[in-house]
Amino acid sequence: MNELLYIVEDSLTGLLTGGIYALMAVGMVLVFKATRVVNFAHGTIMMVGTYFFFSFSLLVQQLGLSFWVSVPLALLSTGLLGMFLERVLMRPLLGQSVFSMIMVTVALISVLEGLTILIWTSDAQYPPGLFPLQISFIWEAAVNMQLFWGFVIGLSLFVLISIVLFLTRIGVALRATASDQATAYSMGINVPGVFGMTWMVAAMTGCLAGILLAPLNSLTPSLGHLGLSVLAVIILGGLDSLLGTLIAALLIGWLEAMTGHFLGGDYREVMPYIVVLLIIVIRPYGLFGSKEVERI
Amino acid sequence: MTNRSRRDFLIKTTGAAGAAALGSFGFPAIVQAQAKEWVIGASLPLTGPFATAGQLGMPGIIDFIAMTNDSGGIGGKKIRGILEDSGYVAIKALANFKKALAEAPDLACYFGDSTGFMKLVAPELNSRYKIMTGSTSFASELANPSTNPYQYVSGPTYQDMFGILLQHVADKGGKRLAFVYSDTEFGKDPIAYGRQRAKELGIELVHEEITKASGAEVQSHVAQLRRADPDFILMHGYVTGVWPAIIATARAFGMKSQFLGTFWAMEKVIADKISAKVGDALNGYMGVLPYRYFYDRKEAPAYQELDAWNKANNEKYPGYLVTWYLQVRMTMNLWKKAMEITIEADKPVNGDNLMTSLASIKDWDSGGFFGNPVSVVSNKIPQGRVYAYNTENKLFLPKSDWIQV
Amino acid sequence: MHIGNARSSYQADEVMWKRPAHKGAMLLIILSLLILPFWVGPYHLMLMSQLGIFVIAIAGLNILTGYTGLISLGQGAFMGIGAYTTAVLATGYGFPPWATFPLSIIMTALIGIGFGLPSLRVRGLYLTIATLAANVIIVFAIRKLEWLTNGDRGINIEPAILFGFSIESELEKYFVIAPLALLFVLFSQNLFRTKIGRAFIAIREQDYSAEIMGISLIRYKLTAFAIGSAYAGAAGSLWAYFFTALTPNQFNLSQSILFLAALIIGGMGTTLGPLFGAVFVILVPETLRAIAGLITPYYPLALQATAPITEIIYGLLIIGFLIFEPMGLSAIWARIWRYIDRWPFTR
Amino acid sequence: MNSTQPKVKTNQDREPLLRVDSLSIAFGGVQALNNLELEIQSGTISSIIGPNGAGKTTFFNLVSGFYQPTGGEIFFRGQSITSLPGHKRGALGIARTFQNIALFRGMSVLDNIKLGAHSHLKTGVFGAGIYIRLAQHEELQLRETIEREIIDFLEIDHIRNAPVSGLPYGLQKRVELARALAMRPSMMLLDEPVAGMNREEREDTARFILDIQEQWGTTILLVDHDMGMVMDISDQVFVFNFGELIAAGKPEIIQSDPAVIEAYLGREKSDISRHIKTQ
Amino acid sequence: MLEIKNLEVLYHHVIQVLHGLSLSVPGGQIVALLGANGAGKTTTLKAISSLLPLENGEVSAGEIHFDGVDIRGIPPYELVRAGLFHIQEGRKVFVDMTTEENLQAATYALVGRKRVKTDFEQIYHYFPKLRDRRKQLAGYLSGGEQQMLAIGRALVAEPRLILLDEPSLGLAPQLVEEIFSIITKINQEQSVSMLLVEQNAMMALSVADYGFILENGKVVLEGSAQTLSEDEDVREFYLGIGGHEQHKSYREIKHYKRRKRWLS
Repeated sequence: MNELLYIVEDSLTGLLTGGIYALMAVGMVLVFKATRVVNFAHGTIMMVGTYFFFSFSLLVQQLGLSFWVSVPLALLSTGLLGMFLERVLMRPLLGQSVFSMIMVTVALISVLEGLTILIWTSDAQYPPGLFPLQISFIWEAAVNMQLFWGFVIGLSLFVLISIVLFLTRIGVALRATASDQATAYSMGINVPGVFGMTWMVAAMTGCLAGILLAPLNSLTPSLGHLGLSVLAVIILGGLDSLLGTLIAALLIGWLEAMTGHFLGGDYREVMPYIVVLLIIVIRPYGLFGSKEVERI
Repeated sequence: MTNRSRRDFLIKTTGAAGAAALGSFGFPAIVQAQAKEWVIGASLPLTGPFATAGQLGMPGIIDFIAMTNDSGGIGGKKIRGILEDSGYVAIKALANFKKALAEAPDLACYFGDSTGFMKLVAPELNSRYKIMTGSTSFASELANPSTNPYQYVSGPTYQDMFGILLQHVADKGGKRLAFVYSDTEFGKDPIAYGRQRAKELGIELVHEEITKASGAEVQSHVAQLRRADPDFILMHGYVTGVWPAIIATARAFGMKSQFLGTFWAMEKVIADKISAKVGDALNGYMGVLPYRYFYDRKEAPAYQELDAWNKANNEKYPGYLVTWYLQVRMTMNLWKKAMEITIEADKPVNGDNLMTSLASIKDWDSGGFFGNPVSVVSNKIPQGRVYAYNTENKLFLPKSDWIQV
Repeated sequence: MHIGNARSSYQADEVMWKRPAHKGAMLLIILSLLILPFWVGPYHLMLMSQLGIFVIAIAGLNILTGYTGLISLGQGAFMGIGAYTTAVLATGYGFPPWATFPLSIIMTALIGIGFGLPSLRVRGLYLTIATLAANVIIVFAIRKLEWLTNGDRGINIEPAILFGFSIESELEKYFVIAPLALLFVLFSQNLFRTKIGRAFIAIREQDYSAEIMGISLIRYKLTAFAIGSAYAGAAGSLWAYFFTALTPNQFNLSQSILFLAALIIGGMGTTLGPLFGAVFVILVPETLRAIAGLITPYYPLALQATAPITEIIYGLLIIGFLIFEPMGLSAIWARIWRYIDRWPFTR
Repeated sequence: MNSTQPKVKTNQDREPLLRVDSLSIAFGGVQALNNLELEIQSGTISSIIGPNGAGKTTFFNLVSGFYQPTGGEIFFRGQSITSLPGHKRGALGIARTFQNIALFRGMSVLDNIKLGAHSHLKTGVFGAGIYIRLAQHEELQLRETIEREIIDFLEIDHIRNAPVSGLPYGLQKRVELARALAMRPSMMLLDEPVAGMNREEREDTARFILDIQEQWGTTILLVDHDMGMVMDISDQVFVFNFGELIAAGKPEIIQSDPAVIEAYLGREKSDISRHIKTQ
Repeated sequence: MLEIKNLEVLYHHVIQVLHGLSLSVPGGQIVALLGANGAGKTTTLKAISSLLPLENGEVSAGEIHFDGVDIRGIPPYELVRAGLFHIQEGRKVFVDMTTEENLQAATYALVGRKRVKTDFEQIYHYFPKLRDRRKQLAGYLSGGEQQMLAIGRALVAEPRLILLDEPSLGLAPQLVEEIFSIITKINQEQSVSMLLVEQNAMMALSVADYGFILENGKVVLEGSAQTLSEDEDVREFYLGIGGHEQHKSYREIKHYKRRKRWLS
């Protein structure tokens, strides 16, 4: 009886965590959709954004302002960082092989992590949580309210991004770019501008995910490595499908929780990678991705 | 030593190391070997997951060199240090070690940064280098003169700490126990012993939770612990991260268990920092420390001396030295003691003689680091005291007398 | 001078080093590899041995990634398999080095083929992610198979005994590693004088076109994985004897990224790329440490800044090379040679 | 080259070299080829013509094994190769060139040609790595054969060591032809061999194609838009339109076929719509 | 309106595709660009519309003037906004977007010129079929409808010059008829100039005012559509009409071998 309750409780926690994973993954998916580049450094940008938040929270505290002020500040600065990285690192490689771009993002992990250590040291930091650490009970299952609100925010943002993407003119520009760069160009769409904007939005969503995650994990430069396990989410979701990503994120969150439940906490971290490997062998285009016909 | 002279000292020690590193590309090793000083090498985890401990511990060795040289060195010779960052990567520490050796083949002592490094270097230390080596590690297998004749531990081993804590649990009538440890060599070191000891004491080990050393997903670990519902939770293998978050989250989950910890995770600075965020969740957190805390220096002349020296030489001195600093300092003090015994006996300074001298230390007055006079037994000093954190006055307060293992 | 072409047989045209200057340079390098160890101290000998191990591992990665175009982020873990195979066989079963070395190679090659299977279905990005996953999984497995590998606590290995000699000093280790490294590089170089190597390059350049030439993609991709991993296995076996103690985290993802970084910096798909790359990734931190030593007096935090700065420099170098010199140091090297060849006629 | 093909043209009533039986393929619901039936006799030169998008390259891709048909069978020398992987078809003797030149750009001309001979070499990995005896001997032998029979024949000796990527378009096409020739194929599929060439280059290529057929009896199937050349050198012409074969026969007949003129020119509003499958 | 002088184009820094190509498009006219596959027609269009860098190509020499302004190096989207629209080969509709979204994408061409419009009545007027399908995914449109959509997008952009690449590609003859009649209509009603690349030379010359013939990246022949369609060579090579009297048959070419031995 208890065991069943525990499974329910863990499942709930897993699904809620999945909501935050979705928020982390959505940035990677957006960037991939627009530019065909999987940004390995997305998690690292998220980590840097969270440090921004941490620093701003100290600053506004000194100025006597509410720490909520630091949230938009952090989002904005991380967004600018994303745009800057796109402009400086990705733009020169436009038209060259995707491999180069991906390797640049891998290298970016080293650069950003090194800079973070230089600036903030690798000491664990504890930025303020947006929501107090508090446990509520849904039926009898304990739920961490930080996680719950993280899930709510993650999900709402996901919906918001979907609305923008599918119901607005900006969404049309982005989808056009995603579908065919050259043609988007010849529609008068500022393709590099779209890239920059995508990177900016991706960095901002990442930053938000980091802000939500930090009170749960504490903030260290290795927080960015979570971004690598989110690869599992986007591969499982099929790389360019938003709905797929959402479902995959929840699934991975839940699977992790179940792995933790049945095999022990230390198996959790390897689970996403096993999923990745299986997906790639069995269904490379993910659950919802489309298979491309190759032209010769 | 004034600020000025401290600066000069730094130029002499580390600056020389850099110059030598560049120079050694050009000269055969023999030429560099003619040193007229004692050279000690050290790898410190200045980056990586335990960077804070490394960065705050490093002054322990720098101050040691400066203070010793100020008072005339050892046996009339001054000390030079070759300090390097290891990033808590055992192989980097090994490279640092060999580099120090290349620079000074007659290295008098080496300070290692981790359990991993100590195990990595042990075989070659035994067969080839034979250099007295201390470290940040209290790993149990290092305190064994027959297998690790050149390594020593500057306090009780992690096993000893576990022994003390488990005895405490048994005394308090604890029935249900859980271990939480990091998935590092550091974290896993005393676990097998702990299991066995708990069994002997009739305590049921209801759960073991393995986490990352930093950035662990605390929430899910705590959920598991909550279900196991232990009276006591013993955490090991952490320095600055994870353990405070686990306690805070567990309290938020309404858990009443008593949390216990070991040396590296008992720093006041960390406990204060967390308490400022989460209130009094850490109140009552308990653990074993071989030394006094620095604020307890009334009966510790060595601490008073450190206080005075730091006031004079370190403009950023906050009036408190962290436990990690004390650990590094104690490790060096033990080496210095061994050096003095060896030189007094007029024996050549080498690993074998130093280790023999170390083993001969009996009822030594450590100047207050340890509560009572201590002896080296099996290359370690098996003494410690149980402290508990008090959020009200922000101090770890003693909960037991000095315990001899 | 490379103006005329006065060779009189096809054999002469198919030799590896066509110009006397190249032959001379080769001879000079080999000679210095023989003399240098007696001149430098043990620390630099250690670096040179480590360089040899890196060169083998990166040469393997070069075959897989540089020539065949299968981008792998798993070379570090494959090296781990080699190292652990050697360690387990040597300490657990008392196998001598001449047995552990080939067995480690075979073992790693087999596991490499296993993890190469996804390459048959996917390529590019997906394969990179698959190898990344393989790396994490392999290291995790090494940690979890405690009964075999002693988990996180690591294994200690007795020094190798070859022909009655115990290989313990840095000099002895160097003289085992250096010739092996040279042999492995030569082997890979020879591959690219024959159909095997050509098939690899063909797959990289245009796999469908290669298939039409009668090249079995399945067979050659797996062969590339097997050879690439075999090299990692050899490097790992040497690594085990070289460091004499193993822990799983020596082989984590950052090691693989380091190898790939070295290959990109050195020049993918070039003969000398692995060598240049290995030299570079070993020299950068050394130089930085030396500089840190020099500036510590003026800026005491320099020591703790070296590691992150090394990271940053690696990262920037990879980015810089990818943007400005995608063929790496080899391209610069070739340019220098071209300049020397034509010297009187250029500028 | 030591082709197994006899140098005289085979009898018309013998089993054709290539035969496709109701071959169909669809991409995402669009029918790219529909119930195609055709036969090619050994030792002939045949051409496929038709507007862009008619399915000519798709047909080549099916024969060389890149696409799996959604229906129908392909027979080569009377044996079904429908489910055979591409590399085995290459080894069987089907060579091809590509519309958008698919040379290995990073390699020299010589290495590109050597690759064509891949399936005829026996060196194993170890032999290759050690590079002694067999491997070395084989490589030298190959080099000699290629020099004598291909490089010389196609008159590309001056560029043999040049990297392919720097060559002009026309020469690249010729190198691709050389590479296909090194496979010692019994059938060559040439996808637009003279596209983008001027009259002189076209004449050269036409001459090479004729010579290849004459010297080695290689069966040639080509796709091109140059009506002049197609009509001049082909023994047989197939006309594709919208994935269907709308005409087949000798060049003279094809040239005057109104359906063909219609499909190609689409000018006069005659009742050609019966040939066209609207989707 | 458009003036190209001595244009040279390199791909991957080495492969030269255009060798000093020059042509011009006068305002309000349709100019046809004819030539074999691989002659460089599409490359010319991409060079004009600045799409080359996407394929690692570059204009290495020459000038391109649009309305007297040198437009080399101006990013493609700005050219579009300045009134130069490129309809690429193969239609290139955004397949997973609806018809209307496709048209909406083209409104980005109006940025900075006028208020972005939201209704596409004018387009539906030219292509009534599209009105019925405006909520459908473009991927499910027939080939002809896709081509109409591609031209429709150009109309949304209100360009002064359209580069039109192979509008007849893969279309049935009646559809080709229809498309070309609309093209002529647009040309006249909207007074848009067009540079038309077309393989169907006869069709192209029937709607064009002037024509250029490309071979090997160079213009080898030019003239009014009338002159060109009466030219014997053009009739033979590009229109497939007329015999080969002037030229020797490919079969008759002399087989001579220049035996050259590398080593001997």
